[in-house]
Amino acid sequence: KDIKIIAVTHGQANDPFWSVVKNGVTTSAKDAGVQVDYRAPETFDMVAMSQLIDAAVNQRPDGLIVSIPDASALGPSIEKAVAAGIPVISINSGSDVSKKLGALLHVGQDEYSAGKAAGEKLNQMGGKTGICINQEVGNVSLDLRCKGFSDGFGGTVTVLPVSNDPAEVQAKVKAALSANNAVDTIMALGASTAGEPALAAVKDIGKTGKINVATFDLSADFLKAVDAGEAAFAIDQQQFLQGYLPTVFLANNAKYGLIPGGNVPSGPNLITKDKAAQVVELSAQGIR
Amino acid sequence: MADMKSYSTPPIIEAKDIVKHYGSVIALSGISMKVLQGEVLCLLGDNGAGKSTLIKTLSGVVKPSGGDLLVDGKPVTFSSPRDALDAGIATVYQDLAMIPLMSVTRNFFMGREPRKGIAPFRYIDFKHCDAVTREEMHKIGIDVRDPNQAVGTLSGGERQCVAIARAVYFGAKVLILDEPTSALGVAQTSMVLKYINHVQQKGLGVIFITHNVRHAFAVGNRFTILNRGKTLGTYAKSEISIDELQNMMAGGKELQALSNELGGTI
Amino acid sequence: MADMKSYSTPPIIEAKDIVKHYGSVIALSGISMKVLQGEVLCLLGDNGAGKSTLIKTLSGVVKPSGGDLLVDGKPVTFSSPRDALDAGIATVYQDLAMIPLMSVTRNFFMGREPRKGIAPFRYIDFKHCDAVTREEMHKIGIDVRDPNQAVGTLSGGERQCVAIARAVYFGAKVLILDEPTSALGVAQTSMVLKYINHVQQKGLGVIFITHNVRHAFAVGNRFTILNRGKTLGTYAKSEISIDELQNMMAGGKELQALSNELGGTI
Amino acid sequence: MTEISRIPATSIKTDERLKKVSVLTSLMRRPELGAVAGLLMVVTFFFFAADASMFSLSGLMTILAPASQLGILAIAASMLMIGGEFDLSIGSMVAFAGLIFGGLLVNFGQPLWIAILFTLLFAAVLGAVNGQIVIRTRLPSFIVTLAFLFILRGLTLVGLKWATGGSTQLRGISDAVGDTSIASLFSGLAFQGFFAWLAENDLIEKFDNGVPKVAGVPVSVVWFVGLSGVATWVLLRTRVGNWIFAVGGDANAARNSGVPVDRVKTGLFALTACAAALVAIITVLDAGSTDARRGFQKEFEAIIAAVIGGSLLTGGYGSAIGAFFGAIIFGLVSIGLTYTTFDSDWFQVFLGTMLLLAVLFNNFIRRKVTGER
Amino acid sequence: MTEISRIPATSIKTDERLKKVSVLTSLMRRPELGAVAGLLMVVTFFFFAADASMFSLSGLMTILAPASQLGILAIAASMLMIGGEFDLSIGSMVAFAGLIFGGLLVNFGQPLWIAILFTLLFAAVLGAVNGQIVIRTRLPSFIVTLAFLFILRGLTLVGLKWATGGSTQLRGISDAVGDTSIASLFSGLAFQGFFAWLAENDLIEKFDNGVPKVAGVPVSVVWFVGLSGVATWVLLRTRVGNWIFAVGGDANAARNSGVPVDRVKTGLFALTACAAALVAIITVLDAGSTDARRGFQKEFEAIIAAVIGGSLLTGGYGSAIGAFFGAIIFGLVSIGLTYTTFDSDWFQVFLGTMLLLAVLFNNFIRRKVTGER
Ligand SMILES: Nc1ncnc2c1ncn2[C@@H]1O[C@H](COP(=O)(O)OP(=O)(O)OP(=O)(O)O)[C@@H](O)[C@H]1O
Ligand SMILES: Nc1ncnc2c1ncn2[C@@H]1O[C@H](COP(=O)(O)OP(=O)(O)OP(=O)(O)O)[C@@H](O)[C@H]1O
Ligand SMILES: [Mg+2]
Ligand SMILES: [Mg+2]
Repeated sequence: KDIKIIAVTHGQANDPFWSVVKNGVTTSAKDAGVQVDYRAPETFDMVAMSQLIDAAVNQRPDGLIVSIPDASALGPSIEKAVAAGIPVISINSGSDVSKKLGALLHVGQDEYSAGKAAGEKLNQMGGKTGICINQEVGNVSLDLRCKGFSDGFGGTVTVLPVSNDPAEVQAKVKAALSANNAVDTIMALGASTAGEPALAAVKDIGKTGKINVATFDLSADFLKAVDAGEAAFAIDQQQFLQGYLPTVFLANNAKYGLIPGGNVPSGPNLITKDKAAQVVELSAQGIR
Repeated sequence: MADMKSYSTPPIIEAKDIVKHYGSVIALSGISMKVLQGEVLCLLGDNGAGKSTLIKTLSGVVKPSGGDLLVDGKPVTFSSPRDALDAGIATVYQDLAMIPLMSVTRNFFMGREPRKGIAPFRYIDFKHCDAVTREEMHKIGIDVRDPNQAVGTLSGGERQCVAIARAVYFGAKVLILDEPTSALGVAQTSMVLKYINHVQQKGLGVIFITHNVRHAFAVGNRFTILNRGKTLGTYAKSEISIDELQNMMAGGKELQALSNELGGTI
Repeated sequence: MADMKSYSTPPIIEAKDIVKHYGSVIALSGISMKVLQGEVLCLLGDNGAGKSTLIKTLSGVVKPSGGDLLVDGKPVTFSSPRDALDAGIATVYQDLAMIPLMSVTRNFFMGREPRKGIAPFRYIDFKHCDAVTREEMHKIGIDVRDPNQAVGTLSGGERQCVAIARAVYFGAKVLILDEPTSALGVAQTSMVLKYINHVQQKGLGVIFITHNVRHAFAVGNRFTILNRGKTLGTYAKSEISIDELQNMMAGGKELQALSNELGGTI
Repeated sequence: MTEISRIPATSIKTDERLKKVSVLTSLMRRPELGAVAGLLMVVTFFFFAADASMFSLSGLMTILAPASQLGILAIAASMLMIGGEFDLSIGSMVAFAGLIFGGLLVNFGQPLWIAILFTLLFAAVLGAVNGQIVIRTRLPSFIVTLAFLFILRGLTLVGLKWATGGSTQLRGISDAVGDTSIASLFSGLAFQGFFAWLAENDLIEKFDNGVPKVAGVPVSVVWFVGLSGVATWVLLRTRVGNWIFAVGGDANAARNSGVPVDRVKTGLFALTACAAALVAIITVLDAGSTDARRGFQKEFEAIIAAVIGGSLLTGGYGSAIGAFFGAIIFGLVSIGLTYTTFDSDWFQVFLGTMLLLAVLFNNFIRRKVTGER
Repeated sequence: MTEISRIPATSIKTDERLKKVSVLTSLMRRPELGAVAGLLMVVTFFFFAADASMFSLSGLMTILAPASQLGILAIAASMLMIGGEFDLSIGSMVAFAGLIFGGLLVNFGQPLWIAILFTLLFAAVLGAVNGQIVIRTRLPSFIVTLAFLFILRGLTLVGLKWATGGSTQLRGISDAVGDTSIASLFSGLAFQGFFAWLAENDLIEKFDNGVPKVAGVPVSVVWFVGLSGVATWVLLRTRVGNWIFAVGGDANAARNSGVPVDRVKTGLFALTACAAALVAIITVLDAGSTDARRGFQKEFEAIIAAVIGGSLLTGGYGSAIGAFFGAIIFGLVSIGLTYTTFDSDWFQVFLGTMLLLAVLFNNFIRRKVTGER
């Protein structure tokens, strides 16, 4: 019988971060010779996500991979899966509740501590006044990234809500920078949607290098800027592994009953000038 | 036919110096008229004279920019057609006030649906409504194929008949008809004229707008002639002949030549 | 007035056994008629008889469910009103075909805008268009205050006049008028009837739909009477009197009694 | 919109200008029954393309749960649409009502029934405000409710941060509610006893431990079905229903005929907002939490469902039953894909294609059957 | 919609039924000039609430750049809306056209001018397909283009993954374009020489190194202004413009008068798609990359801008200049908040309130001035 694994996450397939997770899932499925389905609600929608988990449980897969950005909303559905005897591995967010809900283990690193690590680093680099560019306010994982950054950074942090439109992001960042000259740090919550336009905005007002720009996740062009010294660093959660590892684990669990004994932290990994160049190509292929 | 009532009872409805501006357009510049009980007042006038605008002020559809309305001698202001309906003024509009997508029955009873059942569960008895619609339309000379047919699929005349039958069925103190006969066939026209006669005899007042002097003369008691937003005068039936009326309506234009040319049969 | 043309030239437009169903409604069940050059054919009939439906098939607005159309003796099928216009059939619809939100001028020239300038930069000369509109409306007896006024703010009759003036201005081989005079005042009606006469004398064909037998008799050469989707017959002016026509139109209903009651003036 | 009810046979004079039509044809004339054709097509598709578990009892429940939540919104939205207006703030209202509801329970420690009543009342007032602005200013409802889309969404964010002290997610609602019988009217499963009995008698699947796989019908489904019934009755049988059609068909004509246009519209806006609040209450109780993104784009989906169900965007035409089927089609398509083996990258292509095919098929069948052209 | 052009004075007979109106009143009758009132209100607000740098030259350019991209879409959308139809697939079309354009340049190594022409052509064809489906099936354009919203968005994702081997971002476009003069028609800044001259003569601010702070006007702004001009001329002065109003006002009446309704509508759909493709080309060249989320919800914003600008959702009424101002208002409000000291959590509340106030003010002023009620 074919081994079938279902992954339900809160990140859409066209989200740059989650598309890498999905690549991890599919690559791993190929490597392990199992069948895998990746599903996510159309927007950050916990109600819809719990319904997707219910639908997945109903198909009795040999393993279920879930992200848990809201334990209250998703908990009952996950518990139902566990009760139905489906092995569950949680990824990305939810490391704190994973065990309690009955998941076998958690792969990933939570957004808050990644943000905190980045904030601390940027503070060390001399930052005092920062802005956090959030391209999807209300998406809890992004909000947590901002909050972590703000807590780690220590100085004043303003959140700049933007859309997915690069022209608008660039304009807003430019506006924020010219309205407040003291800004010396920019934290973007996505490399291609927020990070690249932020770099362009900094360049427009002639402050390249004077303002530290960092981002969550990777994109080839942002990494090039890191390499060129125009940007500070990019935070890599190595989310490819968040897709790849659980799939392999669950495949082995289904085949041989094998499962690692504890959680696997997948990041964070700060990509700075010294490492940037080697990552560019992999990022362009959606692996990092 | 009673020709002129005594002035002991006030007019059912009276307009004094009504003025109406639409932006920069002056549609009515000071019109006065009145209707007594049991009387048919014909409003005559050229296209664009302001007849429809005048009756729209009487029926609460538009607010006059100036002037007074009196119902039974008491000044009133209508803030919606509902107010006018409640004051007993029923109107058949030239542009019909009908919803094309809705069925004949639903249009017929719109705004005055009869209901059955007890408080929160009251419903419309459509069986009864369909039957009434069918019957009332039949009275005016139209066989409705199916009272659930959408009004938008009726012919121009049939639609006009729904509007008239509705106003007639629900009765009122004053019935205002804006060019009701213009789209009607011979049979339907006779029905409407006969009906106006009937209503008048019951002691109600009627305001009848038409371009057809013969129709006006057949049922009217008094004739008010409008021209370019002003009154040209009001005449009792005894004071004026059909030809004079015709000429006044045309606004003094040289109609005779034309009429002759076409065989004098307009 | 030429009473009947010789049959050497084929009719400008001829309908043979036209059938039209709307879903379950049979609006026309086999109607035939023809119009010769320089002739006014009057279509008469009760409300809902199918007159408008018939002329809609002639002008390409609806496709007949069966039957043939011939123009100048050659069978045609119109897939859009544009085709009919191109074949020289101009129509004034009962429901007017006018855009309420657009200005009088824009409506007047809709679909046939005159242009100036060279290829990609051709534009409408609105100065000229406004002047033409004003003039043509004046000819039919309406003073347009402002040709840029939206058609929706005109009175019923004024709107009708725009439609007629437009059809007249752009000319055609056959002019179809669906109840053009129903909303018109005396002066405007005379203008229209006079114009029909004029068009006919130029050798064009006219189909004239009306409920007013006097108007019909004033300008018509032949009279086709419809009833409930069928033809009751076609009569030349010499073959029938105005009273017979009146009675046939009413579909044999007892009109006399009514008419008498109201003073015989309908 | 038109009635099917028959006149007593005696009063019908047969008219030679009327063709005989089959019952099928006259049924297909109703706006909603076209949507049934679309539904059939979608079901047929999944019958061949999807895993068999989709059509098991528990599979159907996983489809009905989201469809019913969307459906409650869609029914209200389609009534408002029939009345000639839009409400783009429904989705934000779900989030905002969720905040109010959650805040009352958690932050103010109110009992459940007060929280529910107050949330519904509050939504009704907000909806009425929407309506009054539209009526008074005669601005298009599109732009007015769009402003409220932003405002309510923004207030939700601000309010959540205030209520939670900085987070965008409010939790702990299950604890605050405790065990009350009122909660079971809005969350969890209905008819559990019946399903247990079915399982005992081996009429439905059960887990090895004897618990039925499907322990009941989600309460939202019961609300959904109930509301469609009530809405249909109101639209087709009552005075208010007649007014709604009239107001949407031509507000001026309706006003001229004495219909209280403004009251009807205000009521419809309040109703739509209440439907959003009801969905908020149901989902918040079910999920035990609420966040700033709840109901995101639901206004859009509700309008889609109403349009699939045959309501006209321009008003005056449509049905509640149509919205019912529209919501089921939408739910079926969006959950159904997860039962197939298509790659999720293709999800949107698939969703779009199925929507298009469903309405095309509906349209095609209706024209075929009724002979329209 | 109505003309301002004057008839020669001699031909005007004064009509006693016409009140004298001021030039102001007659100007305010035009749909777009209401939007100017809204714009004034918004500007006044920011003048007092925002940092002065917002109204510096560079601040204005910052606002104009996104406003102009939105504006190009809004102008096309408002023409389509005047023509009585919607296109909800504009936003997805921006992403899809971006993919086609980028793919041609990067994956197929085509020269820039071929890529541009082919992208525009391709978009026009897709738009025309949209239009043909709407016309043939007589389904509402809302539902048809909604299906395309999903389909195109989905195809973009699939195509991007295929083109990049797994990523959702296609890059390397700047390298593929190289240095051609065609590129400067679609990206970067215009009038750079003029601005350099201004800076030299100390007429505008410059950086310490002598480079002007604003080196030129974004090319998209030039397109935006140009297109508004052309669209206005077409709508007000040409035959096609008359047809567009007619088709949207009443498609049946227009058809009966001989207007080629289907051709006009198809053309408008193609035009809208081309506008989306143009925005795609501009943004892709500017950003040097394209990704799966480009143009997300732009269809929505374009409709908002058109409605703020006075276009009627029901068709037949509106103006391109209105959409022009609508786009600027929207851009001003959404960027403006960053210049103020408001907490950004309030962003959406602020956006909604300003939108509402802008249209309310517009409405209020128009009624005051024209004496409508
Ligand atoms: N679209 C339609 N759907 C269904 N029935 C229709 C439709 N259009 C017309 N009918 C029916 O066809 C019949 C003929 O209508 P038509 O408009 O041709 O009448 P008419 O002779 O012009 O009447 P009138 O003098 O009142 O204008 C009417 O009974 C009408 O109800
Ligand atoms: N909403 C409006 N805005 C501007 N002008 C208007 C409006 N409504 C009516 N008018 C103008 O007011 C004048 C009077 O119109 P009204 O409809 O009262 O005429 P009428 O006497 O009923 O004519 P008809 O016999 O043709 O129906 C007309 O010249 C018309 O153009
Ligand atoms: Mg009138
Ligand atoms: Mg007719």
